[in-house]
Amino acid sequence: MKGKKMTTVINSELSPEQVRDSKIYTQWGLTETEYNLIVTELKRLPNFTETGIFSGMWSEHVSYKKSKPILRKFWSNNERVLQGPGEGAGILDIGDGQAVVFKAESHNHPSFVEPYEGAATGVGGILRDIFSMGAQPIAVLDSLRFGELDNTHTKHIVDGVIAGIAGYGNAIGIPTVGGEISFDDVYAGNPLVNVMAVGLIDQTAMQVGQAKGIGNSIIYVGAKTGRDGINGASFASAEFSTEQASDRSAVQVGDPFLEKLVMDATLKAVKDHSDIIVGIQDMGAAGLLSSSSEMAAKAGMGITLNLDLVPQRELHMTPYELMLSESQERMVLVVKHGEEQPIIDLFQEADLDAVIIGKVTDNGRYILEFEGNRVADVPINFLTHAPKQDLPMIAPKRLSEFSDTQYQPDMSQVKATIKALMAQSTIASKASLFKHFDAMVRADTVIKPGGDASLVRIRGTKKALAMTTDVNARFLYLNPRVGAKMAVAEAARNIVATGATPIGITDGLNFGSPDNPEVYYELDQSVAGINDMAKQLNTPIISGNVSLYNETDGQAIYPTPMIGMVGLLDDISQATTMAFKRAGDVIYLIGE
Amino acid sequence: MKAAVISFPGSNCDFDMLYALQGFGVDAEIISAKQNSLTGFDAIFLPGGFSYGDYLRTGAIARFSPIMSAVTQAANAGKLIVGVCNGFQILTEAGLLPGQLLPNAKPGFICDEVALHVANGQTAFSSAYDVDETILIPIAHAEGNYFADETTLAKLEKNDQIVFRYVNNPNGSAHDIAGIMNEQGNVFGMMPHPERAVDAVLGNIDGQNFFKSILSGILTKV
Amino acid sequence: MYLAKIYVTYKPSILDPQGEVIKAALKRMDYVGIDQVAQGKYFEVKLNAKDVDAATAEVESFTDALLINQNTETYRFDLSLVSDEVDV
Amino acid sequence: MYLAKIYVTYKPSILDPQGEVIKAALKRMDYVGIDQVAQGKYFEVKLNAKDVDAATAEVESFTDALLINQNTETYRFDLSLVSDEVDV
Ligand SMILES: Nc1ncnc2c1ncn2[C@@H]1O[C@H](COP(=O)(O)OP(=O)(O)O)[C@@H](O)[C@H]1O
Repeated sequence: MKGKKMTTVINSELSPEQVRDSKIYTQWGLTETEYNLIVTELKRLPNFTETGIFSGMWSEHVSYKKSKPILRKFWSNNERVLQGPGEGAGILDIGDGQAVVFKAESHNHPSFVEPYEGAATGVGGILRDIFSMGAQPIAVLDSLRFGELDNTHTKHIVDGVIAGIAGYGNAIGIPTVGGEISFDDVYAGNPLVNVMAVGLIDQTAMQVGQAKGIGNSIIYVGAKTGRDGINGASFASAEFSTEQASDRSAVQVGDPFLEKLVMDATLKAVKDHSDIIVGIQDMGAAGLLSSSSEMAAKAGMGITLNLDLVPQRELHMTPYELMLSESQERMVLVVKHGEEQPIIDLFQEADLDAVIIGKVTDNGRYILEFEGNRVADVPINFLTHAPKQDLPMIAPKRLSEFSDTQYQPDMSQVKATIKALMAQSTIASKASLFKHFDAMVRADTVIKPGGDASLVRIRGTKKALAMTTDVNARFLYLNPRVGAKMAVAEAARNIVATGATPIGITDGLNFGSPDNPEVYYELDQSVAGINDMAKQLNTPIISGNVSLYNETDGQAIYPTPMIGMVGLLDDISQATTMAFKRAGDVIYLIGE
Repeated sequence: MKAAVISFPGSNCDFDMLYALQGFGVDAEIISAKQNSLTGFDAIFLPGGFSYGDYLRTGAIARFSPIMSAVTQAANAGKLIVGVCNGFQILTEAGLLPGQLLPNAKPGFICDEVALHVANGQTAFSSAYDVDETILIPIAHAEGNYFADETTLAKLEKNDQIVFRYVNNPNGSAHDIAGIMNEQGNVFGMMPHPERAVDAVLGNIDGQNFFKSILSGILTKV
Repeated sequence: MYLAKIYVTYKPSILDPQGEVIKAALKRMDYVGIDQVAQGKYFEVKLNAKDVDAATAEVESFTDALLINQNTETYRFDLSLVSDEVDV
Repeated sequence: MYLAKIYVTYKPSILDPQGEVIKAALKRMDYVGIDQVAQGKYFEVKLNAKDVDAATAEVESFTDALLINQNTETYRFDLSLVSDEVDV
């Protein structure tokens, strides 16, 4: 194939002094203060690779250093919660030894740059979060925001995103059972692509992402590593400017076929070898780096990896690239020392790479070896705990400026107004879009897209799970706290409309730049509002995702905390659907 | 009756098919496409999905799986072979059924429930339906546009090999073809998914008679 | 090592819906001169073979067997000798 | 009338899942000499243009705009003058 040789440029790494003097770390998102903190802690200058891994781990996307103080306030405990925030996904007890696992994920920036692959890899990523817990994914939902449909660019993004979700979800064979789509010009330069996945698990099979036990093996599973989305994590944590549109690293391309093999093999490994698997984690943001370091940090251990052993798709990859690559369809397993073979055989049987690339240590250090050299050696706790940032917040001026006088609709042209409303893209039927999603594969979908919430039966029981995604960001723009309460309430109403009882929430917090005190206020108030309503409904927030810096040229999106809610229906024969069933039935209006 | 459901890498309706068969009391099991024998099975089902990612062409790579020589043998021995969706695509690529499934006339994946007309109710796959019955069966595909040259189509018509036709053609299929069988009447493929329409709780049971047809056919034979 | 560039197109009698969709899109985008669009597939295959005849036979064999569906597709290819060094 | 033959391939660093799967299939089918397989797209576009420069500009413009994805794909093309009578 034609193509430039790309060896020389990439291999010429800067020396530690050059890193310091060129301040290249600022391009990777580290601040001056953070860099100095690293120098102080290490008592030496970090080399190129070390600087790179700190920039990855300390990006907002991976560390949540800016949002954490607020996320901590989430209420995430009740009698059903088996796993709250902190793992790949949250888990709720649904009785009979079974549990439901769910989480949401955003792929906003990638989907703007590359709509098809951005959305597709979003689905791939959230599914890995589910099956890395040991759960069988049973459904996908989405929550999408685009600019108004009056220009070809937005249409291109919409078509690409829809095709991407369909392309990945349909092929891997997990039904896309529901979601929501709306259009508003604040999203024109910053579309939102949130996906949520729901899985089922036997409580005895629950897995966590931890690297325990000295000497245990770190096994790399799945696709080979290439230069995809290098620095994607820092990229996702930076604002967009339209001029920058060409400044992007290689886009991640998804391979749902490969992920299907990885998913089936992982679930089989969990089922057949739960006694020798110590931990599982998918490689998401900041790839191998964040998955391996977080697994070790959670277990209070250290880790040593030999990067020469990492399966590679491209030639001459540097340690920096190997660690930060966001190539898709990859997982890390921690397996008991000496008992790796059955696991390796199982993956190889499915034609997948499964390679021991390192081991768990007790020295608390994150050590990387490459071509006979030690290219990184840093304390793991320090690496995985970005310096916290307490950001100022202030109520946006507009909130006090909104007048209290009740809006008076103009009722003179009722018919014309209703017609105009129905013609709005946000209100009109979305069937022409969601018909591209296979909503029925697995043959468990009781209520398909088009209803209030979707309903998926649990085979072998009388039970079913209801699920929905909702938020009306205009309400949050007017009042973040009340708007967030309304989003949770709307989700709950949708769940209840199927006959199910709401049991828990995952969220996707899409906001502008947290460095803007007004945006930070919106974030804080939204979380408070979600909490208020969640406590009243007894629906703990067990997982979620944060996407900040959703602004283009200084224009932030509306505060858009997507609420993903799951409900439990004990007896599927009680399920209700939206349609009127019979002429002559009585119609009631309930509520105030 | 003993049935095999072939699982190709990337098949994703294999369990749907298995559960549907088991629901009718059939002794069914999943057989990996890497195996090369199908002795002891009375009927063989190739399920839907995206075998090998549907890369290159749907079904093109799966047809070279080790199991396919056993499928061909079974077909020649007169066993019942049923391909649904991707399974149908594989059977045409393998030459066990004529024609080919091309991308939908309006490109893109469609998931829907569509009306089918039972064009031939005298087959091993349709005998439980009423003659001229119209049924509602789910579809979910991007490449379901049945193509064959004029001679082949004429032959299919003449021999009554067309078993199901779309009432409102969703994908551009020639002669509204939704499902066909071979001349001997033992190899059958259709794009719609009858296995998604067998459980009352899912709101559609129009696929039940498809399975009942196959069962009664085999039971009378055995 | 040989490099085969293989061009696969639909046979003339086959309707090419993707080509039609692209043509319509180009027209909408004001590319008024467009007369006809056909979409096909393109493969680059590197293979080892003892000489050009062997390489030709190999390419024809696997293209017929796998890369095309003879019901609807046809192909042509170019073959060239390339150095063994890889540069993906 | 001009005929543009446009060959689209992935950029070198982009994952090509199809190429990998096809390569593995060819190996299983005992084509042992296969070293590398890449799948791309191939377009044949007929267009009217006043001269070859205009045609070249037009092809580059619509290929960039629609036929390829500039993030992941790259292309080359040949242009030739053809008679107006059609038969693709
Ligand atoms: N908005 C949120 N609400 C609740 N939990 C959250 C939120 N955002 C992130 N989390 C939790 O923090 C953990 C890390 O999230 P994230 O970085 O998105 O996971 P991943 O590494 O899989 O992308 C997860 O357990 C997630 O559920």
